[in-house]
Amino acid sequence: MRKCTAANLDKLFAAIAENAALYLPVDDEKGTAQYKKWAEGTVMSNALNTAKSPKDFFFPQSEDLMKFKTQGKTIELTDIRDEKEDFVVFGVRACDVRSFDILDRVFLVDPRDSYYASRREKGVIVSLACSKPTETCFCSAFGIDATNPAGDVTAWKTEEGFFFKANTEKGEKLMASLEGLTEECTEEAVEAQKAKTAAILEKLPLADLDTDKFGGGKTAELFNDPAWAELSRSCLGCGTCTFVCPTCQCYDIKDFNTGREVIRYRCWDSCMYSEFTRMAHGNNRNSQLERFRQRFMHKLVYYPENNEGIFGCVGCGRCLAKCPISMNIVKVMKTVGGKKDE
Amino acid sequence: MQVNEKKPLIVAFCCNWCSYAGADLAGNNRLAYPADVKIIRVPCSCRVNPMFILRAFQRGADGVIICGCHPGDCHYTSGNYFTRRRMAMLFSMLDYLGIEKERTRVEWVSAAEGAKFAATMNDFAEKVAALGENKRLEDLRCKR
Amino acid sequence: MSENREALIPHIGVITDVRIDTPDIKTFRVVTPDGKKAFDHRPGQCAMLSIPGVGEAMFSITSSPTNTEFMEFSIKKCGCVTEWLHQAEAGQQITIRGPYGNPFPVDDVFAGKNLLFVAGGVGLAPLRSVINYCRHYRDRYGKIDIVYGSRSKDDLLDYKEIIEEWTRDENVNVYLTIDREQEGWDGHVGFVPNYVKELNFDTDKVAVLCGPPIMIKFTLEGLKSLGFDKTQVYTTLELRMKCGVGKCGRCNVGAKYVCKDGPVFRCDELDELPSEY
Amino acid sequence: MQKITREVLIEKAASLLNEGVVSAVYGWKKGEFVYDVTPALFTTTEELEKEFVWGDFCGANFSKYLVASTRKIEGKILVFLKPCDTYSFNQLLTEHRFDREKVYAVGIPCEGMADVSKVKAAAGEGIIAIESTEEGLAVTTLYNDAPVVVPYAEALAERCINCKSKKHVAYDELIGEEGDVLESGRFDQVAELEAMTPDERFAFWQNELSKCIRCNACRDVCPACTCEKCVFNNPVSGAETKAPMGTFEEKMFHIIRAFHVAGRCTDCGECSRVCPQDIPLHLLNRKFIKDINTHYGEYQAGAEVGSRAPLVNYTTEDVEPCDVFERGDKNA
Repeated sequence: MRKCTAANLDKLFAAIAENAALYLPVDDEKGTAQYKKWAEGTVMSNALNTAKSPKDFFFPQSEDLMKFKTQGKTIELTDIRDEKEDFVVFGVRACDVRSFDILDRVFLVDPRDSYYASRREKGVIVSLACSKPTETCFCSAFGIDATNPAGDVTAWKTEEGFFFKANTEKGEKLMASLEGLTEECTEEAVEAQKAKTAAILEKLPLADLDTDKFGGGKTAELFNDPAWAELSRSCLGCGTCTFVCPTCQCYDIKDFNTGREVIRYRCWDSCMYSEFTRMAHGNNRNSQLERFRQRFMHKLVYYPENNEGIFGCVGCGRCLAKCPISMNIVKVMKTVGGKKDE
Repeated sequence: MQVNEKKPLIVAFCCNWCSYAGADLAGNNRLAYPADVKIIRVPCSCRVNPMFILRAFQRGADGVIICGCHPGDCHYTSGNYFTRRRMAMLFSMLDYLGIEKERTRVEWVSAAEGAKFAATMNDFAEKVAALGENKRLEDLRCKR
Repeated sequence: MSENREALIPHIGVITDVRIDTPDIKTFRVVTPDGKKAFDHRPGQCAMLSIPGVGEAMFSITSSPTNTEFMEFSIKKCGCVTEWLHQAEAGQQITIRGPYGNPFPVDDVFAGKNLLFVAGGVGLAPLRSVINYCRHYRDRYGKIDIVYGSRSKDDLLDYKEIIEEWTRDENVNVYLTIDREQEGWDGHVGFVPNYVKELNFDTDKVAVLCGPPIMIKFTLEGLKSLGFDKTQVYTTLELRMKCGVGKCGRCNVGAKYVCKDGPVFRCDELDELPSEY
Repeated sequence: MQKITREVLIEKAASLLNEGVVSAVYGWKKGEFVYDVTPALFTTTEELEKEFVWGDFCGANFSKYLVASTRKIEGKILVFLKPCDTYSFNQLLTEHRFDREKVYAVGIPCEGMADVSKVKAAAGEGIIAIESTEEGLAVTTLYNDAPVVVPYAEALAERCINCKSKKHVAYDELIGEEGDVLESGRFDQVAELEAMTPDERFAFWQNELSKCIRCNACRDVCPACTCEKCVFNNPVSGAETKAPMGTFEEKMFHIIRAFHVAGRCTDCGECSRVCPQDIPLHLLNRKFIKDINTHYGEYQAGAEVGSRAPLVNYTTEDVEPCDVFERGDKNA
């Protein structure tokens, strides 16, 4: 384990930024944390987490895929992906680190999504352990340890400064490049913080959230649960939950005609949108109930069914904070399938 | 060094009954106005949806002008009165968003006012040219 | 499957021939610009065709894999992409990517069996590839029965091929039907599900269905009444797709993605899925 | 702190349900925490007693839900309306979006709603309990031993600080006393922006609108946005864009959204409340309202049923578009 004193932090950031683009959470003028590129003078946010998830780094909200030029009857195709430079994302929380694993299981299975894959290769993740979880946190329900996140490098922030532990080859390389700014240290301070945070995690209001009702193979049991109707009744059908979610990965591919050429781009889409599954001969999810159910069944049943039981939710709590009508996965988990327990 | 002297591209929505005929008259009388004014004929100036105007800017217009019959002379009695309100509100909003107000204009041009049409276009093109390229409502994908 | 297949970037394809099948269905022959087949496929698989600026859509490959020269797509005019395609002429380039989805189990489950194909309307398109595959390797399969129906005789797809090739094959029986009486038609008149029941097939076969959902529903009931088990019946589904590779999240029925785990499903497998298709 | 209690509302709802006057009740349903209340439909007294809440976080406006639910539900629906909600209610009636006969509207007084982000800013993260006291909201968090009291004035949502009216403009029955239309400073911030230079204004909006993630929550929650099919959902409109591509699309979306509700927007403030990126969308709507008031005479959408919205109206003496710029904008 290596330590960087608070006084050396800016130098550390500068050193990282020398070799790669460094992104870290920064407070905006309203005090909301968002990932920003580091520049001299950038102050890292103290917020628990960013408003938008860091999935943008690997799966941006919109990206150009290719370009077509048509002339008469012929088409010329050019791959126009932007070759991203090496980059470091600093301060990713445990929940969001898990979300990358969840996305990997979608984008990196055959046939591999090379747009996603190349970003994944170029990015180094420095995670940051939580010390002040909030009431909307429920990552522990999905087996995530907020005090000891994964990532290429794990960081802990205490009053003394930052503590780092490399977990992967990429992480070791990064830490090696920072040797002059860090010093070898014991794990005492980190262990103390872990214990303190663990005690808070136990006290969280959502600490006892139960996932047993869900998981692969539960489709038949849960699909026709009467609770879906009431839960989805007030749903506006907006895409807030899906767009702030670190694991939502549905996308649309669309063409934009600039007048000279056609750009085919990919952008996030939401299963909550009424047009999501509309096709020429109809729509197989016509009501908001069906669309709402799809989102939660996907995270809690379909995804684990296809991915060794891993849930498609990381408990980051963004949807709890952002849903316009305060309907969210926690309320769904507490209600759906509940009748059987009684 | 060659200075890029890109001429401003102007989209003019002209109502079929007055302004388009006015443009025609300007042409018949050989009154010059910039070739970069692209006229789009609409049945009435009130056919112009705010989206049309924004789309024009997106696709590379540097200025958008709407021409209709003089108030009171609308072929459909009241179309241009609605245009007047809508465009007043829309242009005020664009101004509020910091988009140069000289890039948008509404002008009433009758079928007999060929000279006014040409003069209006010349004046508008000049004002827009002074502002330079439209940067604030541009869509980079549509730029070269 | 080739290694490191690029998921979203298509090949350029050229439409070399457009055949007018019915008033709203045309069959397009597609090759690469250098005149080859764009990729190999198995019977029942699909491909994404697109016209830049119009859109991309999934179509079943109607030509048999045994055709090594080109691919064919029978396309009914019903949306933006298909409407555009219907206006296309020979020589037009489009984009094509695939193959997607699971094929029919022609080499294991179907091998040595008697086969019954039931299709309605443009539903013949995905079946034509299997039928021709089985006809090509005739000795691998038992008797083949084909029941095909459409609204009218003008709406029968591949009519020429059916009459000139299929009906002349040994041990292949073709039963055609149309919904309503029509001048110049002396064949069977009536809906496909009823015809299947009337024909009273033996249950010693594997059945493959494709057509409008309502036809599939009633044909399945008909087959059940004849004594067929759901494990003997296969069908192919269609839902909205964007990526074709199980990532865009739109064509799933329960935990299954039609583009990846389908489009071919055995009917008892479908029963386990939620009724959302 | 709200003047009426939850019990009063439950009693009213229960008696109307039991008398058979209404078959369902729109109300706020208790969440996991104090502040995350969800709009819900209650059909039994038991449900009401168990889950109905009324307090400082019941901001959701039910008016728009009536459009769909009055078509689906048999019998009358009881809806509780805060003063600002009644304007949306009237506006929807003006546009014939639902059948008035199917609704039983109960006006309830409102002392203003709290904004949870302001509460969090004042009391810290990790809220486990909030109590409404005389002094303000007493907030208990995971990290405070004793509750922190946040005065109401500090916790109030922006739209409530600038409350335009405590008067109910529509109801079948009113609980509590009738309030008055208020003089508010709701256009002050619009005026501040108008007084800036175009460059400053551009920078302000560029910064705000670039945060947009196109979740469409502002549109979907808006009681004035009730088109059966929105142009931004219609693939053949050419405007169906799902992601902010560059900077144009987000401007386009927000200009069109605001323009489409211009003259019909009652300034209920739901758009800004729901925005996950905290974009001050109400400043776009208020600009239109302010302009309309200035040029076409004072107009409050929803103040009365049947009034003609200013943008579907005209006079022969209207101001010319070029003259609209003549006010305020001294720097340009």
